[in-house]
Amino acid sequence: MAKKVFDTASAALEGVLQNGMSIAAGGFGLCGIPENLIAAIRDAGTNDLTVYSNNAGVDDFGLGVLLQTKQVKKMVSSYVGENAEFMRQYLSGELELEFNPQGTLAERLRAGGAGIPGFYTKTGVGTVIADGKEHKDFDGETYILERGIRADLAIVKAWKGDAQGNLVYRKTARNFNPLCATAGRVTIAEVEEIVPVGSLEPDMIHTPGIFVQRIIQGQHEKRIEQKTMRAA
Amino acid sequence: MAKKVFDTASAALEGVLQNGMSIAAGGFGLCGIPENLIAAIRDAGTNDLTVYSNNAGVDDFGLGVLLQTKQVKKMVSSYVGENAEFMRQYLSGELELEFNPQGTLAERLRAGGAGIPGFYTKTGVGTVIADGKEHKDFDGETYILERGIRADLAIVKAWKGDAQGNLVYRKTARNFNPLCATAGRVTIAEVEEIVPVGSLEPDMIHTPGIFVQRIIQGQHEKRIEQKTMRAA
Amino acid sequence: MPWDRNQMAERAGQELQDGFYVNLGIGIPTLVSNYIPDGMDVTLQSENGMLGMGPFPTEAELDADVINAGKQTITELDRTSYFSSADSFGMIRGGHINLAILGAMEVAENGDLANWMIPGKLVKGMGGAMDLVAGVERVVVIMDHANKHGESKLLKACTLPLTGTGVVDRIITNLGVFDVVEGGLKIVELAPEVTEDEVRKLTEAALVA
Amino acid sequence: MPWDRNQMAERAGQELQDGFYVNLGIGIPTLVSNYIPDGMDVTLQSENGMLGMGPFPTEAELDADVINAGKQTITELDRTSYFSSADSFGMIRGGHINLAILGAMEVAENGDLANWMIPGKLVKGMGGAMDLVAGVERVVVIMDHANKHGESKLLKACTLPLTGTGVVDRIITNLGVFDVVEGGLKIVELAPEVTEDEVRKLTEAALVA
Repeated sequence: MAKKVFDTASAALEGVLQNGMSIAAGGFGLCGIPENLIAAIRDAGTNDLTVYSNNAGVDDFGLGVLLQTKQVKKMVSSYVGENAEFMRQYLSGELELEFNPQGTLAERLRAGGAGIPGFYTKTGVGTVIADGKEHKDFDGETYILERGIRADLAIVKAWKGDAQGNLVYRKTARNFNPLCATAGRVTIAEVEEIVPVGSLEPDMIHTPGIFVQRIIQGQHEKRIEQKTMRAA
Repeated sequence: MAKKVFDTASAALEGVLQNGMSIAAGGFGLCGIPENLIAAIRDAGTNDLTVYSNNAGVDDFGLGVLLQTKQVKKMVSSYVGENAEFMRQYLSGELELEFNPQGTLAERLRAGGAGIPGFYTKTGVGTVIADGKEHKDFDGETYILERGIRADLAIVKAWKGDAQGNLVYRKTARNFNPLCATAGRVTIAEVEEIVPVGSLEPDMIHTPGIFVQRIIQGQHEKRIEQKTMRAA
Repeated sequence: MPWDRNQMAERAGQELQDGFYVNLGIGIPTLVSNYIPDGMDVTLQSENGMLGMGPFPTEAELDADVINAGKQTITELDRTSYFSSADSFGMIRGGHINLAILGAMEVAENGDLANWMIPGKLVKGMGGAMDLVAGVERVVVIMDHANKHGESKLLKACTLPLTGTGVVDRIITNLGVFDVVEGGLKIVELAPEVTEDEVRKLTEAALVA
Repeated sequence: MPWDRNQMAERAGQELQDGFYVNLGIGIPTLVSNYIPDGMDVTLQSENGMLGMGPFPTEAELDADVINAGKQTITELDRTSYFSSADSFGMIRGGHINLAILGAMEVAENGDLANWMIPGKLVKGMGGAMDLVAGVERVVVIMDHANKHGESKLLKACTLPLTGTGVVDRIITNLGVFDVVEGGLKIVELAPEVTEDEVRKLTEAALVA
C-alpha cells in the first residue's frame, strides 16, 4: 500500500502545500489542535491561506502562529476572542473574517466531506448570518441554506492512529477533527502514538483510514487555555 | 432520574404506541434489528404504521411479522427483495411503498435527528427518484432536495447499553441504528446486555443517552440471512 | 431587594426538572450547576462535544483534553460520553436538549435575543449561541434588568445585532422572572421587596397581565 | 473466445491500484476480490458500514453481526473499521471511494446506467446502487455484452429506468473492455480471438475510434 506514515510534519506536508490553498484545521480553542502540522506550515511559509477552524488559537500558539507570520488571508471561524493579533489584523483590514455559527461550521465540514453541497438550518435565521442566503420554508418554519465545505488540505490531531490511517480521538479533543478529516481533499493526521494495525478495536475507530492520506507521530505540548480547578 | 430501564419490550412500548404512527426501525437485512420490540408491536396490534427501515425483513422474521399481520400501511425502504409477503401486498395495492436510495434514507434519518429539514444530494438525479423533487445547481452540478425524517417512534437494537441510555453497537449490526435513534421523538432501545453506568468507555459510546428514552435487555435470535462460508 | 448573581442562578435552578439535559452558557448560567435541587438528576451538555459534564478538576485531575465550551478544564462523570462537534450540534439543532440557560445583552418583548456583538466594539464571534437558541427546546435568559446607565435591557425591540428571533421563553433578572407571552412580557415572580412599579420603571418592553 | 465470468472478473482486477478503496457489487463483481494482483493492497468497502472486508468465514468464524451488503456472512481484517450507514454513504457520496465495480442490465453510450429495475417485473429496490454510481470516483461495469436474446446491452439510450446518468467510466463485457468517451464507446481491449466486427454486430451504442 502507498505508505501513509511519514517521519515528520514537514515531510508529510511536502508536495501538498501551495500558496492560496484552503485548509480545514481541527481543534476547539487549544484543545485537540494539530500543533506539529501548524508549526511545519509556519516553517514552510505558505501564504494567502484560507483557514476553516472554529477558533484562531492564541497569539503564540495554535493557529495564532500563522497569523503572526501573516500567512493567513482569511479565517472562517465561530469565535476568535482569545487572539489579540487576530483582532489587530482584522480591524486593520489585513485579514478577512467570516463568522459561522459553531454548529453551522461543524455541519458545513461534515456535509462537504459527505458529498452534500448544501443543507438547511434554522440557526441564524433573522440575524446578519442569514443576509444574502437563500431562505426556504419547511412545514411552516423558515430555514436558511448553508453550503458544504471541501478544503484543499485538512490537518487533524488524534490520540492514536495506525499505518492504515485509522484514528481514535481522546475526550473533548475530538471536537472538529473527525469532520475536518472528511472534508480535506488531502488529509494529514498527527497523533500522540502510532499503534500497530489491528490494535485499535474496529468498533471504536472514530475516523476510518480512508479519510487519512498521511499520518505522523508528533510531540504535543497540549497547552491548557483556562486552567480552572476546585479545591482538592 | 426518570427511570429509563424497562423489564420487557411490551412494558417499554406502553403509552407510546398508537395507530397511524410513524416508526423508524434500525437494522440492515436481519442484522441488528430490534427483534423484541418488533414482536411486542405485533402483539400490541398497532396498525396503519408508516415504517422507515432499509429492508422489510423476511416473511417470518424482522419487520416481515408486521407485514403478515397487516399492521403496516406504508414502507419507506431501499431494498425489499427478500420478502414475498411484502411483494404480494404491494402488488395487490394493500401496502404503500416509497423507495429511497440507501444513502439517501440514511442521511434523511440523520438529518431529521439533527434538525436539518432538507439537504441536497447527487444521488438519483436523472432517475425516477428525482421526479417531483426540487433541483438545484451547485458549482455547475445538479442536485436534488431530500427531506429530513422525524419519526414518532424509533426502535433500535444495540449490543450493550446502560441505565442512562448510552449505547454501543457491534460490528455491522450498527448500520441504521444510531441514525434511527436520533430521528425518533421517542426512542426505545433493546440491547443484548444492560451494563452498569460507568462501564462503557466515554470515548466509545456510539449513541449518547440523550437520544434514548427507554431501554430493555432482550433475547436475540440473531438469525443469519445468507450463511456463506469458505472451506475451513 | 434585588437578587445578586448567585440568587439569580439559584432561581434559575428551579427551571430544572428531573431527567433534563441542559446546556449552560458562560458567566452566571455556569453558576446554576451549583443549584441543582437535591435528588434531581440533570445532565449537562457542553457543546464542544460532551454529555455529562462534571465539576472543575483538582490539580491531580487536570486534563488538557477535557474542557468545556468556555475552554475551562472540567471532569467527566460515570455517565459521560464524548462526540464530534457535528454530532454535538445535531443534538442541539435537533431539539434534543431540554433547556438552555444563557446570558444576554438585550431581550425584546417578542423573544428576540441579542447576546453576541456590540457594533464598534471587539467582535469575538457567536460561538454556539445562535445554534443553541435556534435548536434547544426551551431558552431561559439570565441577565441584569438594566445596564450600568440604568437603561432597560428588556426592550420593545433589540438595538444590537440579533442572536435569534423569538427564541427566548423566560428571563430571570435581578428584579424577577418574566415570560415571553402574546403581546409582551408577563411578570411571573418578583425578587423580595421589589415592587411592580420599580419593575415598570426599568422595563421598556410591554408588560402584560 | 469471449471471456467467462471468472475471466471478466480477472480482467476487472487490472482496474485496481495499490492503496485503492473499492466497492464491489453483488454477482460477478464480488469475484473480483479473487483477482487482486499479488502484492497490491486494496481495501474493500461494504456499504452497510464496514471498511476492510475479509473473506467468507469458516463455520467457526460465523458471526451474525458481520455481513456484507449482499447480507452474506463475512469476516473482518486487522485493518477493519465499522461505522453507521450515514457515515458509510458519506464516504461514498463524498467521493472517498476510488472505484466501484458493479453489474448492469444496460449501459448507454453516454454513460447512463440501468441496473435496478425492470418495469412489470418484481421491483426489489435500488439499495445503495444510486448512491454508489453518483458518488464514487470511478465506476466500472461488468456485464454480458448481449442479453439472452442476442440483443446488445450497450445501447444508444437505456430503455430501463436509470440508476444514474453519465456515471459509467468503463465497461467490461465478455467481449472486451470499453470506455465511455466523447461521442460514444471506445474499444480499449478485445477478448482473445474476438474481432472488432463481432463486437460491432453486438453493439448498438456508437463505437468511436
